[in-house]
Amino acid sequence: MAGNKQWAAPLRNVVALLLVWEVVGRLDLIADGALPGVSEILIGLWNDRSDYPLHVWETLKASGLGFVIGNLLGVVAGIFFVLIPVSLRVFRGLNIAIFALPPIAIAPILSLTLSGLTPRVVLAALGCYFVTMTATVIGLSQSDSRAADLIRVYGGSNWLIMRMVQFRSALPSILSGLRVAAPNAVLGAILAEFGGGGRWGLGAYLLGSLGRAEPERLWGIGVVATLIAGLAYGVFALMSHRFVGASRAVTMNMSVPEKAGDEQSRPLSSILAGAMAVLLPFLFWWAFIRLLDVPAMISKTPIGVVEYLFFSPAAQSAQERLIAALWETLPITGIGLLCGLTFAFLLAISSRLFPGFLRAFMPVALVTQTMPLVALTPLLVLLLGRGTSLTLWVTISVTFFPAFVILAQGISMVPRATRELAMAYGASAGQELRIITIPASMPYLFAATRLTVPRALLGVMIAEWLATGKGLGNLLNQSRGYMDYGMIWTVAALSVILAVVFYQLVVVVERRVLQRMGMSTAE
Amino acid sequence: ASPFAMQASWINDAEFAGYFLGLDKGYYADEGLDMSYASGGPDVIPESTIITGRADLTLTTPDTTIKAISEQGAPFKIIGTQYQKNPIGIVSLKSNPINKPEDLVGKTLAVPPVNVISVEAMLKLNGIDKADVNIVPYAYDPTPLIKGEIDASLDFTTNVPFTISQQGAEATSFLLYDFGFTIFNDTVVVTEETLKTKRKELVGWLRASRRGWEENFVDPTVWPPKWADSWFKGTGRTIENEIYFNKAQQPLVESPNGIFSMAEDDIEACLTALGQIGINGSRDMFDTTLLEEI
Amino acid sequence: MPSGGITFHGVCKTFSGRGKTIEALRDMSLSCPSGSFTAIIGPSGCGKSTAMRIALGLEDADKGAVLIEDREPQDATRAGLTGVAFQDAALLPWRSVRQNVEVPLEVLRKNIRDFAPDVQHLIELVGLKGYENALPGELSGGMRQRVAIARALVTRPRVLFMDEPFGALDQILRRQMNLELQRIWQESQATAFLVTHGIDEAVFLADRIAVMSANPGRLSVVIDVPFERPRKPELFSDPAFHALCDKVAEVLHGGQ
Amino acid sequence: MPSGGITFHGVCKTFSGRGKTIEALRDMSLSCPSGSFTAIIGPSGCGKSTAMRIALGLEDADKGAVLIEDREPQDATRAGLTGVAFQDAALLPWRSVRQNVEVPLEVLRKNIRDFAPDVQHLIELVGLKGYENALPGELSGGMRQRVAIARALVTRPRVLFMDEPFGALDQILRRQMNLELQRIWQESQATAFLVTHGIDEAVFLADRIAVMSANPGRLSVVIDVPFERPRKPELFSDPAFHALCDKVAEVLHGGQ
Ligand SMILES: Nc1ncnc2c1ncn2[C@@H]1O[C@H](COP(=O)(O)OP(=O)(O)OP(=O)(O)O)[C@@H](O)[C@H]1O
Ligand SMILES: Nc1ncnc2c1ncn2[C@@H]1O[C@H](COP(=O)(O)OP(=O)(O)OP(=O)(O)O)[C@@H](O)[C@H]1O
Ligand SMILES: Cc1ncc(C[n+]2csc(CCO)c2C)c(N)n1
Ligand SMILES: [Mg+2]
Ligand SMILES: [Mg+2]
Repeated sequence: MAGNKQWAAPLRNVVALLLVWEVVGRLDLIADGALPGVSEILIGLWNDRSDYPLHVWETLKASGLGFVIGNLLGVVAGIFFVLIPVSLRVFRGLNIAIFALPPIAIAPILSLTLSGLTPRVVLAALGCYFVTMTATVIGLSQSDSRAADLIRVYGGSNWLIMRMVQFRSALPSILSGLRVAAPNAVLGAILAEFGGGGRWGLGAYLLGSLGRAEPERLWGIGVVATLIAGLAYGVFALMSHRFVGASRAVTMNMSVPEKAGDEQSRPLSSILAGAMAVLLPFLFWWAFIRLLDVPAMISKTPIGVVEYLFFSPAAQSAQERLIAALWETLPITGIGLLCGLTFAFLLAISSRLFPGFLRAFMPVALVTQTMPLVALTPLLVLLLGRGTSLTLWVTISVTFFPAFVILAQGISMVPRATRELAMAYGASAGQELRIITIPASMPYLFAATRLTVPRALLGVMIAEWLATGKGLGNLLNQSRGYMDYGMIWTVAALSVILAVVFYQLVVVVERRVLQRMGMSTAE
Repeated sequence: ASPFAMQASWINDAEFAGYFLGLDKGYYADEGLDMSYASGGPDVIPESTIITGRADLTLTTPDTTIKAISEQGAPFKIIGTQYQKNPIGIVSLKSNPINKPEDLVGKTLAVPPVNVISVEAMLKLNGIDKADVNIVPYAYDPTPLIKGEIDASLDFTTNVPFTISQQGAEATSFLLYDFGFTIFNDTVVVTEETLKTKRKELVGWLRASRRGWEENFVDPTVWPPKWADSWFKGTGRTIENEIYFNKAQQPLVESPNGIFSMAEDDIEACLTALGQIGINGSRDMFDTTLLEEI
Repeated sequence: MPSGGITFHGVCKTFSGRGKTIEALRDMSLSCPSGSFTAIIGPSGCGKSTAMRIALGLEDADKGAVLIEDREPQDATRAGLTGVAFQDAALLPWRSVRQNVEVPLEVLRKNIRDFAPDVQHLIELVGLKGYENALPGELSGGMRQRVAIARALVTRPRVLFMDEPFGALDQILRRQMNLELQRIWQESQATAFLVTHGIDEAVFLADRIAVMSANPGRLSVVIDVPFERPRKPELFSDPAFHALCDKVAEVLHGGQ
Repeated sequence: MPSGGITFHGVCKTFSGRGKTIEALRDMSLSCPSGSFTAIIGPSGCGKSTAMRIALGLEDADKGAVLIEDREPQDATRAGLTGVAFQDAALLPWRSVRQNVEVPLEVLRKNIRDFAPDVQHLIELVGLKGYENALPGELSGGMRQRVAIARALVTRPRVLFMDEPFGALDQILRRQMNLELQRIWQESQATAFLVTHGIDEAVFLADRIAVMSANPGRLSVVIDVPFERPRKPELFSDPAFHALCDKVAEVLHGGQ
């Protein structure tokens, strides 16, 4: 009975939502009919039913394979980073680069250097790796030190602690990483299909369908993609729901983590790790080009970029265009970042305050994560115009989801015993959140922030490319058409460097705050 | 038969009818070619595929190709052109028509970012200040045009008007070509290396493709329906759309000297137009000798 | 019948855990008059903490009800009538000792600055002077428990719930704390509800000792403690005191 | 001088926490011969848990060293010589009672099936029969502590460390557990190191009582307990027993 009740409210909300959508769509109330009604989408799906099987199968293959590979790498890397903390710092640059690289910059290179399914699998896997890695690291590092002590006093190695304690207690967190990875994998595969010139896959279907000006078709594709992602999401959500209860500590662990004070005591190794963090992405970049034997005209090595930007005949004009574009992009990135975080934070909080509402909202959230923005652009442009509000919308939709899921996970892990303290004094839900749950999930809040920050720039660039025609995104897209690979690599490198800088800022704040709060950092 | 790879510039639509026909009818096999055909897409930059050796021959927009040759010393040669006249034009609704460049003043025009320079060149050629036109990005979907969010867009005039008519509106359009931006499109490009080593195959390809195109244009409504379950299967487009496309492109492809031919004054016009946007090509980037061997 | 204090009316609670179904409380009825001091004693797992948690509105009874000062638990706690020390100290690890003591004040939206002397006084009372800014992780087990005691007292509650608050303290400190608790309780005329395993502690502090037994958890007997107030440390060596302790032990033993 | 058991050699430990700098242990030297039973008693915050954590290799001493069976702590623990019950039960929340008891066996790579009867026996010994499959979250405070006791004993350790293992138990259960602990210790001839606040418990169980005092934490005196083994429950009412208890209390009081 309790189970029924638990599902009744969200179900009612979903039905209400669909109804509103149907009415609004049927009456062409939104953007002069650019948003079709639910039934129109379904009818469209039915009419196109013969087209879908092959496309869906291709997308399933690519995204499924990418999902498995990306997440496996993410989890293994996360475990490695926690076992050997210095490696996390060494790999930081590379990790962020993987997360922050604009797909519009790498997709052409991937489809040029790899063939068949591989570019799709790679893009899908890239969408999974960082999120899952971050979720794994935060989960592992937040495990209970009392349990670790227990294993240690029986001579257990760090590896055994990892196996017996950390991994298990990180499971809900890892599963939340997988939940975010599911739509990312599908979207990654679709984006590669969209651009890569193959005939099959939902992305290819989308590209052919875009020219028809039929929103039903685009939404049909979006809905099918969302169903694929939603299925995976649902499975992992159920699993994590089952795990979370028994993963939560019974009583709050009060031990203060040992100070990560080796920074001060070993400045040399710290500087070395920092240097490696900066060097590694360049090293990989260079190795990538060397190994795949990309022709020099297309591939620019780091040195090539420096040359392009400072010593080539085009240097002057390149610099000017770059600075102008940067100047347009950066301010809005800051605002978008704040908006994305705020939105994620509010959602995460409402997951505690209004769980029913949230369960109904989840499918909508998933649509925003799986529906390629290029398909949504006409609607967004009609609704929001081509200015700041559209850019913010796109940035929020690109950033909020991982942050929200990870944060909601952290919130759900707060031991009941701790929350009860506030409840025993009749605290309102809001007070309880403010005094107990939010501070207690602070490490997750920072992990969420770290997931958001590198993506904000990407969101702004996508909006610029699709709708506003300004800034770095536009510059990147224009350069693609002119085979101006010097500029493509420059913009890609610059956006990665910016992402790393933003990320590093968060890390610095995180360390200070968490140390003051006596909490262990996951960075 | 010798293997021969062709990279197209877009997804399978009527734009490539001649090649589909040639493949289906075995015209390439007749020339001793074991032809493989790869469709394109937004992330496929055709010139890149011939540099990396993934394809022997590709179809390109000449502005990109010539810019790459002149500025980066890319080893490309243009050995023919599918479109004598670039089908790209300014499309608008009859209800809010834009029939000539001057009409663009004060309007919002959606342009794929890669084509912005072309539009700017056309505006300049017609004495219009580019600051007077509000240029925004265009991403494949004509909905904003149909809904009036933008006044016009730059697109294939052979294609979009059909979509617009399907949505119950009527389109009007003009080619950039007709207002001074006189360039080819879908130029046939190979590397100098290929030109040297595979000359025979290239001539064979041109001959087979010309046969395909000529047969296609005998009646442009005949072939697209035949490909509903092969070349056009699952593209998301309609056969009526392809028929419209095929009909509309006929005058742009056909040439008195034979399909793919590049007349000297057309090459000259193409180079001049590109010169307007700072792309400085030269006659030696074109090689018309293969056409003579067909 | 409005009576104030704490009243349990036929409270039943069954848990269906993974292990099995456990009847934690069967038909528990108990009334602790306003201003009285009740000690709850009983074997481990007999439902003492469960009873207290139900009284605080943290757990719902399957049947029956608890009233605190004639109100629903939630109302009473929200009104700031109650003070609690849990069995587990349940400190917030990111807050200093002082900030931990201030938590109830924050929840009840009191002006923390007004209470600063109170907070300091309580911290000193539990022997943590000098540790005001320490984090819980930097304290010993007993010190943490003492923070929880100070926190329970800080709101000057009308009704005070304490679940084995002195379990981790050494005997001397425990005695000291017993005396302080008696003093504070008398001054404030609060209703006290103390779960404890120390029979001597129960006899020393309480007006009435509620003895519980396990399987199912239930109230078996309530023993009155007649000694005069204020009770002095000397009472611990009084033969009458020992006699009563023995009696409680016997009931406890029999009840098992 | 190889001697077995546990030896503290001039162990010093200072914490610099947020509150202030705390000298938790000053020059602590103590040797617990192999097979002996040592009880550690002292005021809250005097460094008992710290001493134990250093002996287990969980904390590094600033100066001095601890040897367990003539080995470094890490070696001794790795060899499976030690058993531990922490002040805080530290159960793994996702493991059932039985699986929690099995943790040390798993860490030491023992064949769990071989130990199944032992595990069951220990669970019953601590009175948790029927709760084998319950999760820690479904247990009462005292029940959780009992799981930790069973877990400490499951490896039949040569050296047994226990930090207030009976703090949350009622007196009857506590006495029972005291007797069981004595029996197990005697049978196994293990070296036992018991931190406790119960003077009577210390006197009843230990060969020697190490009394510590606080600020700075240090060993103040070691008192021998002469009573014969095995000690019977009757000892609790023996006047000599009470006299010794009083003596310990006095030292403890004086030491403060
Ligand atoms: N959340 C729960 N789920 C299942 N069973 C529970 C839960 N909480 C308590 N119990 C069971 O209820 C019974 C009473 O528990 P309670 O914590 O009230 O005992 P207690 O009297 O406080 O014991 P102790 O002195 O050991 O703290 C126990 O048998 C326990 O196993
Ligand atoms: N991690 C830490 N950081 C700072 N100070 C600490 C830390 N751990 C312990 N201390 C301090 O060391 C002293 C001794 O602590 P310890 O836990 O050993 O006491 P204890 O004798 O076990 O007390 P109790 O009986 O209350 O458990 C205390 O004053 C405590 O504040
Ligand atoms: C129907 C149709 N639409 C888009 C393209 C893609 N494309 C190829 S060239 C070009 C213009 C750039 O110069 C564009 C948009 C195509 N080939 N055919
Ligand atoms: Mg309890
Ligand atoms: Mg201690």
